[in-house]
Amino acid sequence: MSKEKIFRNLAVSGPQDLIFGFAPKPVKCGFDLTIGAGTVFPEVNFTLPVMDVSTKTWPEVIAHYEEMATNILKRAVAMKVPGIVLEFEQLPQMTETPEWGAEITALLERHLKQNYEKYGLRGAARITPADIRGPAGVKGVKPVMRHGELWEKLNRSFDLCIAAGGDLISIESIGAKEVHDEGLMFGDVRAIVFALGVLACRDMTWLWSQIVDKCEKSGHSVPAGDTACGFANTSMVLAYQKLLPDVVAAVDRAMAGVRTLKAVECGAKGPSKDCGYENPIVKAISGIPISQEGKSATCAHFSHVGNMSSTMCDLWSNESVQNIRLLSGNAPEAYTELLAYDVRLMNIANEKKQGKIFQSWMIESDQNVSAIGTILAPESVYTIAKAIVAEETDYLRTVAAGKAALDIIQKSVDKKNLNLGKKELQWLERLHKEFANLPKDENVLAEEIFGTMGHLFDPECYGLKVAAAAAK
Amino acid sequence: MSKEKIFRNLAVSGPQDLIFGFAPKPVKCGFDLTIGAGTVFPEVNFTLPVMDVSTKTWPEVIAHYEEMATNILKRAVAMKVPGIVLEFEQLPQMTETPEWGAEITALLERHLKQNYEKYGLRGAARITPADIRGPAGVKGVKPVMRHGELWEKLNRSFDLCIAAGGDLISIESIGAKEVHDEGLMFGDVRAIVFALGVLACRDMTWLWSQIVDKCEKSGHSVPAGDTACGFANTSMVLAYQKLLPDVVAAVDRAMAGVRTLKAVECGAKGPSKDCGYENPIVKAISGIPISQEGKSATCAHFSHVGNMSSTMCDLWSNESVQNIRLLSGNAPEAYTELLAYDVRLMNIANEKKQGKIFQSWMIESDQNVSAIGTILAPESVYTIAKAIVAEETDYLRTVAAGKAALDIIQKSVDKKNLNLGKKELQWLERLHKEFANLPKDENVLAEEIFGTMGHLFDPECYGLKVAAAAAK
Amino acid sequence: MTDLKKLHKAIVEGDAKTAVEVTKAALAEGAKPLDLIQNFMIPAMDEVGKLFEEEEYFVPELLLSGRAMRGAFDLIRPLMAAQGVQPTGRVVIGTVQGDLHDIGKNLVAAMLEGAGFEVTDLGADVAPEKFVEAVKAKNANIVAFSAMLTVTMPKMQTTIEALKAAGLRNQVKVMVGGAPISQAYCDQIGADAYSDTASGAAAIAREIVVNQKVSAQFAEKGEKTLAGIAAAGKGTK
Amino acid sequence: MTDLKKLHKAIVEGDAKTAVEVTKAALAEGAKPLDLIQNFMIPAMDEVGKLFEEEEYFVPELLLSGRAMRGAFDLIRPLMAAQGVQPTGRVVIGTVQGDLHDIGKNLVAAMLEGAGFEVTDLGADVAPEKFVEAVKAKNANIVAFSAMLTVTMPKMQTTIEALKAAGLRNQVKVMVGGAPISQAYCDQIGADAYSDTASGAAAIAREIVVNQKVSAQFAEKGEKTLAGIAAAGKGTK
Ligand code: B12
Ligand code: B12
Repeated sequence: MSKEKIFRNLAVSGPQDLIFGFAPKPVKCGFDLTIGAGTVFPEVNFTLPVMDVSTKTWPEVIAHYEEMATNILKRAVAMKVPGIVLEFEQLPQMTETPEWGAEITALLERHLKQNYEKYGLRGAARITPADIRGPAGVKGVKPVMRHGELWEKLNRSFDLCIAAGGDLISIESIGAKEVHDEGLMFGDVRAIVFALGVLACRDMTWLWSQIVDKCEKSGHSVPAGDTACGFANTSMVLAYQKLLPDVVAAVDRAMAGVRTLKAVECGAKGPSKDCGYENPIVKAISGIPISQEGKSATCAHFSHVGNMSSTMCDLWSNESVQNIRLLSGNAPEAYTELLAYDVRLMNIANEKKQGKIFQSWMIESDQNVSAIGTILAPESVYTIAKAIVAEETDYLRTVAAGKAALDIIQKSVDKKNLNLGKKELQWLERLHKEFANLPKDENVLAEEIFGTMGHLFDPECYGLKVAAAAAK
Repeated sequence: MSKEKIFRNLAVSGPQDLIFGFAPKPVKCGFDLTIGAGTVFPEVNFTLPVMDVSTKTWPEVIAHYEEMATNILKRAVAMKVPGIVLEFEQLPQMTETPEWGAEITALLERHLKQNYEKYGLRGAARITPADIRGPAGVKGVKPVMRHGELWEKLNRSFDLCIAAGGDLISIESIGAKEVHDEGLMFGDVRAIVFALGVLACRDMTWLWSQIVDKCEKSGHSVPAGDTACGFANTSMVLAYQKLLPDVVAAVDRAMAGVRTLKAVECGAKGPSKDCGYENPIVKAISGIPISQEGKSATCAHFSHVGNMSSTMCDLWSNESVQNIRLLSGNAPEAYTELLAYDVRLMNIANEKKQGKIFQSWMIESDQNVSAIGTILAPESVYTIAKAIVAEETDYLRTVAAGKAALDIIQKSVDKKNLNLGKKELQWLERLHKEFANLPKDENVLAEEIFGTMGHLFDPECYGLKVAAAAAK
Repeated sequence: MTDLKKLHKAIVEGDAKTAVEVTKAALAEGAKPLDLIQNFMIPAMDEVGKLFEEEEYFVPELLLSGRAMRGAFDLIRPLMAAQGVQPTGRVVIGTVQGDLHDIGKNLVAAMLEGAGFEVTDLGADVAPEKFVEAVKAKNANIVAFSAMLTVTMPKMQTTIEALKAAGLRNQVKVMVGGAPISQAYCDQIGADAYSDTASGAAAIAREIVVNQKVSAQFAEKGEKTLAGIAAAGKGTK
Repeated sequence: MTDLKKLHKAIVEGDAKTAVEVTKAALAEGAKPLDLIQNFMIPAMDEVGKLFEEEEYFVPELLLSGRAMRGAFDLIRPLMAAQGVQPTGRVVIGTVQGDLHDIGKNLVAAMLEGAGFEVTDLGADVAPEKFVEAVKAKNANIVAFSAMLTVTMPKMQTTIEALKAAGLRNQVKVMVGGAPISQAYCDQIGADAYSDTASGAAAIAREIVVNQKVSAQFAEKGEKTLAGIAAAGKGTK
């Protein structure tokens, strides 16, 4: 188990050092691909159309991945991209049968190798097994996180994918989702903070020290990083559908930075995963390169940060699109060309030392449209990152991140930049109070939440001892 | 019949005046939408998925257009776009039954009206009947262009769509396609020049003076403009598939500028149609606003000018996408958000007086990747436009455009900016010779081509008298 | 006498404690259960529904009000059952097999409860047999599937076939939803209704029940269902 | 004696005039038609095909070579027919009803001709009945549909049904293509083969014929078809 490295100060000296294409600690991986050394690369994520996945349909599944890999890399070569990352987000069935996920990993590596040898195309594959632990969301069943058949399969999936040559290993881990979801649904801020600041950080540490260990032993695979998709994307998508307050989603996203940073504290090298909109905070603190997604990922979900999300990206992603036919060709191929043109503009701006000008437009595009946009601007990210490293424990760092985000939003509202509706302002008021009332000692909060939501989670699965709080 | 206005000089004083969002002669149309007055708007084109169009399926067709209009405008309001153009490219069946095309036109106008009244959303609908004349491509049948049942239907389609309140009227006219296609297939430069410079210009004049007349009489509909899709998109797509030389497609595109300009000479006001990559030449000469498409239209076709095509756009389009489901929602909705984010960046750059910086990156992105990219850069466009207005007749202007494009490509090759393969350089050589040998007198060429391709076209359909050349 | 307007206020403000207290007191004073439901509880939830529609209320406020109403209704349900009053309808809901996305499904379940339906939530990753079992056990008249993955959507069709095999297809109306689902897909797999929002789901469910499009056995007790009562209350029966 | 290498060179350079002259002279000097085809014309077209594959040749060069070969072959066809030599196969091709896009289809037709097929090109906007008529009249063994519009693609299926109704489905292999077409759509409508390029189309057509997957009536004359001859020439029969 690798020892945790806690970041006491930031990897950048100010927001001016946060720009797309450059990361303090570039990562070399795959076929001669160096991420974060001054060039933004496209990250193309491609998935299956509507079909069943079973032993019977497996040949058809493979045929789809062959076609997608062929079309995407043909397009990449035609577009003369400087390099490319293929993301294979395993669907649950492919992690439940680890051999399936590994077979597709090997297929992708073969295609990358061929194109590298034939055309000199630099590339790497990111393999993202599905976090099938729990199982999450099954009525009356407390998710089982650190043992059991599902964890064994996930564990084996990592091993087989690494053995199959997977260049970058990632996962959208869902430790503490059961508490966080409930917290979001009922607007229970204390439950949300506890889930992210205590439970999730513990699960990340337990999980990522093992992933890092496996990768280091392989001598090839790079432990790339995680994403708070199950937490802050849930709140972002809900906020986008006006089902949750934007300010709640913004604070959730800021706090998620602490949880996603844990992977790096355990030894992950980056690029942190595309749907982690909190990655800029991780980059500011740890210096690792990050993948981001925005306007060119509307095929997967909508958001109010389509341009802001490209301000500090080292990889630019389409999140995910099915292998379906458009008028030009298949969707993965069409999105490869779109991403290739997007990154060309960013790379040229950097070559002409005008990256900051481009960034300024991206910021102005989204900064005052939503609270999430406000807290993801480089300056806000830097402020939140500073507040985080000033604290000792995961819990206090999470609370600090939340408070920092609230102050940034409040300042922007006071300066009439961000104008929030009546409801949102009421929630902003309430969040200030809630964060002010949070206990200093996380054990107090643990007992409280165990009292109200003890039926949802098993503390032992997070290595947490909770004095059996008197049933409320 | 409105009199033709021939442009003797340019609407701009130099390439520096050619920038996205600004056109010398802005156009006011639809629901309080002014195009070309400093703001770029998205133009969303949406079409049917794989289905039959018949009286039996018509209710389903209408349901699709209802859903598309609702989703697109909902997204536009959510994204707070400054304004929007909906493009309805009629499918052949909808022009063959003119009432169908008009019914959908009225549907779109209703949706635009509702959203204008409820949310203040500025918008307009561009209606593009299909040029069903000919019919084109039927073996051994010379296309009938100026009379006959197909022309009657197209004519009636214009009338009904204008009566239904269509804001912007366009068409992808195909006059002379039968000769141009043959010319492309056999690399017959003389046939290509004749088709574009003589036949196509005559058809454009005949057709567009009638369209302009109808629009002026309506007091509402704006005659927007044409596109050389059937000519220069055919050669561009063929060149992209390496089936035709890039230099041929580039020269074809430059010459197409003269043919597409004819609509404006007849009174069209713009915005010229999205898939007319030659529109910048039309803008430089006539000053009208133009629609363009590129990287955000890879859903419809691929190209080497994904960024160059946005350098001078007043509308930014996705060309066309079917109403199929992606992971986020339907494709038209996903592309609306993508286009909205693209135009936000362009508009912010202009607001900060930095539009030219953004344009410089777009130019550098594609200028030296293909010959088409080279001739579509603002400087090249200006040079080609100047060469055109210096000539008197359509034919000589077409030849001049071709020669200007060849010189621009040659200079770029000599300066080692554009490096073309051996084959392409051979074709460049050949094109220089072919253009040098073109007769000054178009009638000489007319007789020659009538001799070799008289079996393909009927001169009378273009109002052309050709002395019955002795059968070769 | 207890001021029953406080019950309405407690539900709208999501104050479960007060809602339960006021209901207990009212019942003790002999208030008629039907009156409590018809004139206080249902109007309160309608107001909550409207506030949610107008984006005045977010999901937390909606669910807290739902919790307050359920708290009060639990005191009344035994009395209602005694008088033969049925819930608006009985729904079985779940995310289909292989799919763990449950946020959307949870919202739909909450909205259905708010509309007076008895909801049996099977959670996520639910095998076809478990849907069949629950529809039988609960004598449901609506079954709702949620899916978020292109590779689990086909399980909706598998589950419909399982219902057919068990002879239950005609007992239930099938509702489907989830980000990648569409009306076209709903029609393609032979489901009965689709909506892309939780409130849409509740509206369709209510329409199914009120228009007696549901199986006969609820028909004659139309006005005795919650929705029927609410409709009677508003004279829109 | 005429230097026959000039025939090979004329075809590769797309010089129809010389190709015709050299063939005429050779035949007059008693050259054997089979020899002209096997050792000069087919190798020439193979070289052209390779140049096209390697993007040395563009479509114009390809079609000019095709025209040169057809010019020479027209002199030989009557002699071949007399000896019972059949064309590699007989193809009927067209863009389906309602669709006027024909560039892609024209390329496929040209490539098939280059591969020794007898091609009947019905043009664009071709009604199902016209395909049926041509397949019958030409005794075709391959029918090829092109479509570029989502709203004309279904006509491919309508035309396949028309072939079935006319009892011709088993006489032909059905090939489909065009930008919006995919292998999945090909399988869905029960067509036999799909390709997204013109050269792919020719390769599939040749494979269909050479592997005798075509209807019996060509089977026994396998080696007598152009492709059979070419294959024999290369010892890959
Ligand atoms: C949050 C999220 C997660 C969370 C789930 C949290 C949770 N508790 O549900 C976590 C992190 C667990 C997750 C995991 C994965 N996910 Co996920 N996830 C999402 C995301 C971003 C949002 C989904 C969401 O919660 N939306 C908010 C709710 C409110 O909206 P909704 O679900 O659409 O529901 C509304 C309507 O649909 C409707 N509705 C919903 N259900 C029903 C039912 C009925 C009957 C009716 C009438 C209406 C209705 O009402 C709801 C309210 O408005 C989506 C993106 C997207 N486009 O949705 C990806 C997405 C669905 N996930 C995806 C993927 C690939 C995965 C993983 C495989 C990734 C991985 N390898 O780890 C795993 C698989 C997990 C599993 N075993 O199923 C892909 C699916 C791609 C595909 N091929 O289909 C998506 C589209 C994202 C992407 N990558 O593009 N995911
Ligand atoms: C050029 C073009 C035209 C030209 C056609 C010129 C011609 N002679 O064909 C003109 C201007 C006439 C035209 C008109 C229209 N078009 Co158009 N057009 C195109 C464009 C840009 C290129 C097509 C092309 O020539 N490609 C070059 C050739 C070489 O490629 P290809 O056709 O794909 O063929 C290759 C392969 O597919 C394969 N192949 C082709 N056929 C076959 C057959 C077999 C058996 C096999 C094995 C292989 C095979 O081999 C070929 C060589 O590699 C396409 C865009 C696109 N995505 O393709 C739009 C496109 C097809 N058109 C479109 C539209 C909407 C139209 C119009 C309705 C627009 C309008 N309102 O005017 C009209 C309708 C005309 C009609 N009645 O059919 C849409 C279709 C949208 C939809 N719903 O399906 C497209 C996709 C463009 C867009 N707007 O997005 N069009």
